[in-house]
Amino acid sequence: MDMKRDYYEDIELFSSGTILFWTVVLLVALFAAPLILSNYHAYLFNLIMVHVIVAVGLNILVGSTGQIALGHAGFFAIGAYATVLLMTELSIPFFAALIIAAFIAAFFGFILGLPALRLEGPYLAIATLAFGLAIMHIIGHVELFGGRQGLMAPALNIGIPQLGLDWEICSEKGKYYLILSITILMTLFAVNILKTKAGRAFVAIRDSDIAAEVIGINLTIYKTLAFAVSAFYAGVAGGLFAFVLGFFDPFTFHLILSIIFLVMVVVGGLGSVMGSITGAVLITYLMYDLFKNVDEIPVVGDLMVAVSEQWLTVTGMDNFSMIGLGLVMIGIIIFEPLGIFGAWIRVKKYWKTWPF
Amino acid sequence: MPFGQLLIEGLAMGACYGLFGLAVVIIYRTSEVINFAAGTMAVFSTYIAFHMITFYGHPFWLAFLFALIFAALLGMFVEFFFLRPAKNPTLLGLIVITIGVQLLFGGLVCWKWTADQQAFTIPFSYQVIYEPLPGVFMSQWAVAVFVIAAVIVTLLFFFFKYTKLGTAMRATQQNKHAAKIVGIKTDRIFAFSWAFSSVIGVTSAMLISSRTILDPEFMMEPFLRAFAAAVLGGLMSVPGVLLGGGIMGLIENFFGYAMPAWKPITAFVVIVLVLCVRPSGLFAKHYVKKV
Amino acid sequence: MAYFSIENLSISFGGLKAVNNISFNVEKNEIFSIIGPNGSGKTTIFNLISGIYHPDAGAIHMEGENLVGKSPDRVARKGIARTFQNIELFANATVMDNLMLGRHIHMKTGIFGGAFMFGKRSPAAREEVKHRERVERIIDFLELQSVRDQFVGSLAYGKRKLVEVGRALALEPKVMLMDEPSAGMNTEEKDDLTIWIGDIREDYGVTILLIEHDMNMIMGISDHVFAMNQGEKITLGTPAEVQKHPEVVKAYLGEEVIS
Amino acid sequence: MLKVNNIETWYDLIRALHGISFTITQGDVVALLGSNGAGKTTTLKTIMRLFYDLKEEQPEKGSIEFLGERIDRKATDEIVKMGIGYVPEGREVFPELTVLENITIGAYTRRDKAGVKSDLENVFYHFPILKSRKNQQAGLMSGGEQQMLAIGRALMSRPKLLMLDEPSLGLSPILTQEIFTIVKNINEKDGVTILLVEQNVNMALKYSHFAYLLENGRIVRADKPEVLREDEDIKEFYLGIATEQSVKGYKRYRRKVRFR
Amino acid sequence: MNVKKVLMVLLVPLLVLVFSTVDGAAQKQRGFDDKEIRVGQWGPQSGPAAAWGAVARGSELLFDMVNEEGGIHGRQIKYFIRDDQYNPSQTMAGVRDLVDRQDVFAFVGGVGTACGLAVQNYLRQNKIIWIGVCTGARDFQNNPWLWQMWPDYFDEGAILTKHAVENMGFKKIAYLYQNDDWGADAMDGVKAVLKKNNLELLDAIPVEPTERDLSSQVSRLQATGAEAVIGIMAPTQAAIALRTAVSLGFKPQWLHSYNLCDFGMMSHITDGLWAKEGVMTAAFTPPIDADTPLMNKYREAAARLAPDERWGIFYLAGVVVAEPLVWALKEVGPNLSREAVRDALNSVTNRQGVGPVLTWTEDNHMPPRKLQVWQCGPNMETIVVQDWIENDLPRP
Repeated sequence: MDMKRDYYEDIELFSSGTILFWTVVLLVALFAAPLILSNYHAYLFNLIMVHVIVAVGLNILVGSTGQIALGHAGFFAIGAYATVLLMTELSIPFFAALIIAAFIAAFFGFILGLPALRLEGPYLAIATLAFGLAIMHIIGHVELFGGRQGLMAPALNIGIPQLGLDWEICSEKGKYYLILSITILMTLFAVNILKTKAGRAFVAIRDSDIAAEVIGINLTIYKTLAFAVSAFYAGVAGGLFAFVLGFFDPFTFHLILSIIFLVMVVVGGLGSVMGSITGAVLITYLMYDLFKNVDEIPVVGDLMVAVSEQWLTVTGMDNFSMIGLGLVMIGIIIFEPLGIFGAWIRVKKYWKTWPF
Repeated sequence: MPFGQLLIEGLAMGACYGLFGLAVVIIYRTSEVINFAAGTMAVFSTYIAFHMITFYGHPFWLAFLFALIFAALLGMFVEFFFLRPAKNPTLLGLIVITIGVQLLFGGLVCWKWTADQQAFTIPFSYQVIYEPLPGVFMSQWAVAVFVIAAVIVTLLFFFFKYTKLGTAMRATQQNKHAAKIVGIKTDRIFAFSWAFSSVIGVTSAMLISSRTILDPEFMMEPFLRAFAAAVLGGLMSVPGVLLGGGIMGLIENFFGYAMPAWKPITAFVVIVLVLCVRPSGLFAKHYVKKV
Repeated sequence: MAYFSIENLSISFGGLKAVNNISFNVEKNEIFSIIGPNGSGKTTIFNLISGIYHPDAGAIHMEGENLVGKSPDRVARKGIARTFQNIELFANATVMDNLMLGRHIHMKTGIFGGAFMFGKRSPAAREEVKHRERVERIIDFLELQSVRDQFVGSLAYGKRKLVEVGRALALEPKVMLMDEPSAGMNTEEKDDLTIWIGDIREDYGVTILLIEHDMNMIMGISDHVFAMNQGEKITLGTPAEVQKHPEVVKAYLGEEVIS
Repeated sequence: MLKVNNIETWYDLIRALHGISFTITQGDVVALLGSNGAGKTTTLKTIMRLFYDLKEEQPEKGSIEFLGERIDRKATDEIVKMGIGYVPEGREVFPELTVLENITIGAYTRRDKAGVKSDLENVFYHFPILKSRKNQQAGLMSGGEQQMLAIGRALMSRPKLLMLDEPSLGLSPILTQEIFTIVKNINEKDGVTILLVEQNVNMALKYSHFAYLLENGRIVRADKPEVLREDEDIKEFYLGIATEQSVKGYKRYRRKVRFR
Repeated sequence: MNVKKVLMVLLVPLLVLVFSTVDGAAQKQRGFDDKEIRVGQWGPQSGPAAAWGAVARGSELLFDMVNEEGGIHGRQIKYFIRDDQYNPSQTMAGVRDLVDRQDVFAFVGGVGTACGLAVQNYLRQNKIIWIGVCTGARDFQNNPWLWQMWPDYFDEGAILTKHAVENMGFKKIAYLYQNDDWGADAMDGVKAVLKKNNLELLDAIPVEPTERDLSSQVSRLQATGAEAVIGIMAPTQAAIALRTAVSLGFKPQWLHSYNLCDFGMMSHITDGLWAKEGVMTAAFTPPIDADTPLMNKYREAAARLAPDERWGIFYLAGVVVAEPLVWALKEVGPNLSREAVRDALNSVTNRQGVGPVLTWTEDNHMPPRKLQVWQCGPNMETIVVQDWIENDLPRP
């Protein structure tokens, strides 16, 4: 522990030199990554970062405030649709559209937060789930939103076309930098929020809502605020997602996506920003990359085919990815109930106390 | 509007949801976990029965019995290998485990039987139709659903009320700590309630499947509705859940008739509205924490 | 009019009159104890004052303002802090954060301000540091330095009680409601607490309402004692008077009292 | 009868019991005293093996013998079967079962129907009020009645050793008195050995034959009640027989420290 | 401390500046070498829509057969399937993986409108040959690198209605459709034909692709008193709708989309009702049980190479979409290039494999507009009730 000379040093972003050093290393690595990455990886990273934003936001709601949410794909969808429609229909510049869209999502989050004032546990789960389903359904039925057909995202122009400032990002790697910067910014925001008044109030509500009330925390404001903040994050992520994928339809924002978001947060570790980041990275990577195409791995693939022929069916072999993902999820929670972040804390403790 | 028709169909489907809701509630009450794997576990067991009938040519009832036994074992398996080893888990952690179990079994079923649609037939056919009132048709299947639901609820009532094991289950639900103290093997009670839930689940799944279709995903939507029905019923009493299921089925059918485009979400929206008024469902008291 | 007063307060739960027509006045800067057996409605009075329950009838006045009908957080903003019988701390936060939460109503950082806490000169950071100083003084006062950065969940019982007192104190309350602060403390800790309660009154100028079972403590520090049983008033007076009141002895102290 | 030998119990990384040893002789009422957090309840829970929710087996060290058999690795239900009844702190009854169901479930581990029936009569003899309310939901009863119900339930397993965790918690002095009288009765009439955990040191000392004093997870005193009653420290710290003088003096000392 | 901070603050924009100018140096991609030609397809092999996954595996059959015969001009076809779980973002990942890392030459098939739309621009930018996206949606026009085979949904709705009204003389027509672009496009066709015949559509009732209880929809159909119901939906919903209708005593003439023309399977999953009720479907391929040399050859190959697979319409569709690629590759000869294959495909004229008759030109990559109407006979045999007929109504 280094000496602290000032109260501010406790709440500083990088409270020690080591953290600062590694953060810089990580940032440099992230910014340098596209030099060696293929376009495929750039896409995967973009997707991961979008999920990181959602997970960080969702963690404020689920981890810090202790509310369960099964409808986050709804906010994600609102962000995506609003951003694209604002850009195409009202020709609002990208950044403005993104922010407005996020605020629209936050507004819906606020609305959803109202019933959440009285509900908890499975009741809240059903309410949020219904919200997610309803959003998906409404979008699918309104022509303006492209109906079931889906929407095509316009070109990603991050300048202000009205002023003649065109800056179009076409390449995957260009998007990578844009999304990376926004992800870093959103993560820092989350860290700061959790360190200041609002963040503490969220945690207080989770631990004891009655005690929170008697020290002057307005439950109505802070519970809905948690929903709104978390929806804001999902909205931003949705807006970016629209451009990562370039096209989306209501079905993209299915309940399964909401569940996956929740899984990311829990697997990563409730209540910790670092945790949600690792959770999002891990789950996205597992879903999109690792367990895919086992049959193309040299030895293992043949083995799998043999096993499939013997006892199962070869046609269903791709389901191995689902099985693998399921097993990883179960394994992490069984062995580390606090998620990956819990494991990290354990390692850190072990490291610090080693060899004692 | 063919009122009688919609009523019967709604109630029959609602009874299926209600039964499946029971499977959700039994586990929720003992371990406070929403079992997201309930649907897939029921699918797995149904496929076992299907496999026995189709590939080995066993008669339905034998396959049915075997599927029930398999379901019970599967429930215990999940409890023993996936939930019990999790020490000091958080509630959400447990939910994530069940989601993992769902992916696991969903994958296995798909792997073994592929995603192709199949037909699963029970001896009570939807093709045999009665006409209790002129213009109102009621299939043998619907009759069977009502009878089976009634039988299961009666059996459950007597089981919980008058048997030692049933009382022990209720006791464990109410206070795990005290249950251990009086010498109840709570671990066994948990395993048993998983088995129990799984058995009821597969019964309901077979009823649903015989009316709709058999594929690895066929319980996904019914599970959501059953969960919603259980919440509407207050997650507590057995009759409450069945009533919740009935209401669910009726809302779906009548709203679905009036505005088909919005059918899939009407029931959920209604439930949220109900919850806004009664935060703990229709048939449960709302407890306020004491300080 | 008294500084803080309760007038004809009543509430019943399902037919049971938990608090029945209770009135008393508390003067500024006094320590006012409420005693009575379990279930006599003491905690209910606190819950009524802090707005968790709303009374069926009666009024609660502080500095001439009626508090009835206000939500708990509004009541807190009026300057009423409390501690709980079964500690209600934020177990997954550090002692520091718990105390900082006590500063909640005084902090001005909004969600956006918080999000943009970059650098030492940002308004949010300055606000944090400002309130941190205040909290450090309370930590000093209650001698919590050693546990400052520990999670409350891992603290010993007595320490947790203290943290709760500290949190209430961080609110800069005018009136502090303390619900059995000494329960579960050993004698040494009780003695410390007794002294601190006195200091809180003197140094911070707080009016204290106290629910206690420990007669030693009550007799030692209270200015007035209010005795009640089954929601009804028995007597009100100085500690010595109350202690001798025959009904108090019968209902509360029993035969086992050791003087 | 019960021999606890140097047990250590850990809550994750915090050691709650630092090697506790004591023995209980058949037919005695033994009191385990101490303030909150001293480790009394932890001791009882460790004996009942109620900690297998935790990561490691508890007690981590030491042994517990009951009637000459080691029970520190047995399951709770086996321990109940061997004859240890436990009435937990805070009267953990089953709120939605009826009183009768609550009592009979106490005999869950038993198979002899006749014995259960006679024991039920015995419980109703000790607690007549339970008989008159046997079809009422347990959750609707008052604290004292629930305490009686919890004791009655524990008696139904026909325990040789009954462990009571703070039976007086939250009860009025009169009810406390009543409960203790019944406990004494159970001890004398049914010949049940009793291990009593109490904060109400006065009361406990009055009814027990032997007492242990716990502090911070260690046993600091063990003696007969008569002796403990006269102990100066006990007098001051637990019986509340403290002089005004000492507090004031202490206060001055603290003040000095603070002004430094 | 402060120096560090300033450095860090400066570092970030610097890095952005440096790296944002670097665009991933696109390496030369050909998609083939002397030994192999790489072909890819995506499809839901797992997840909720896995039943559609047979298409991708069907293509594999054809490529395996080609490889067995020694490949094409000495080159083997290396075939990749990417499981996307019917989720566009996964499709995108899989397609990028194939294009960027595996260097794929062409794509065949690809199930799902949304999945296809998500990757369309990407494939087009990379000039990847793409044949027969498995959807009849209209958003795939004017792509010089995509050749379509799937009949337009509009044509399908029109031809089914035309058969019901003009050949069978039904006046009361109702429409039950999957609530998406597919159902909506076909509805236009249904309405166009009805309008031509001065008829009104009694009712159009949507079905969600995930729904499993259709009693309210069927009750409503029943209440309209429809004689014939045009159905555009997935097999699951079609089976459930038929089962529900029977249990309610409602027996109209059902006319379904071509994706249900696998009578064996449909009869199986409806307990034989499909045959019993004589359900009609559109069709754009010969029946899967047809006794033609080519069909027999594929069927035998399937039994030998993929014994697990059920010989069904989705599986056959996989073969159908892969055939033109094999033709074109063979035609081009050893001097392979994307442009050569493109030109070969652009000159396909009146050619039929096991699928529909195809004609593509440089300006017209549209699918054929001809369809058949079949009826399921009592023994699940295919009865052709309407031979190839072209929809002559203009698309809206």
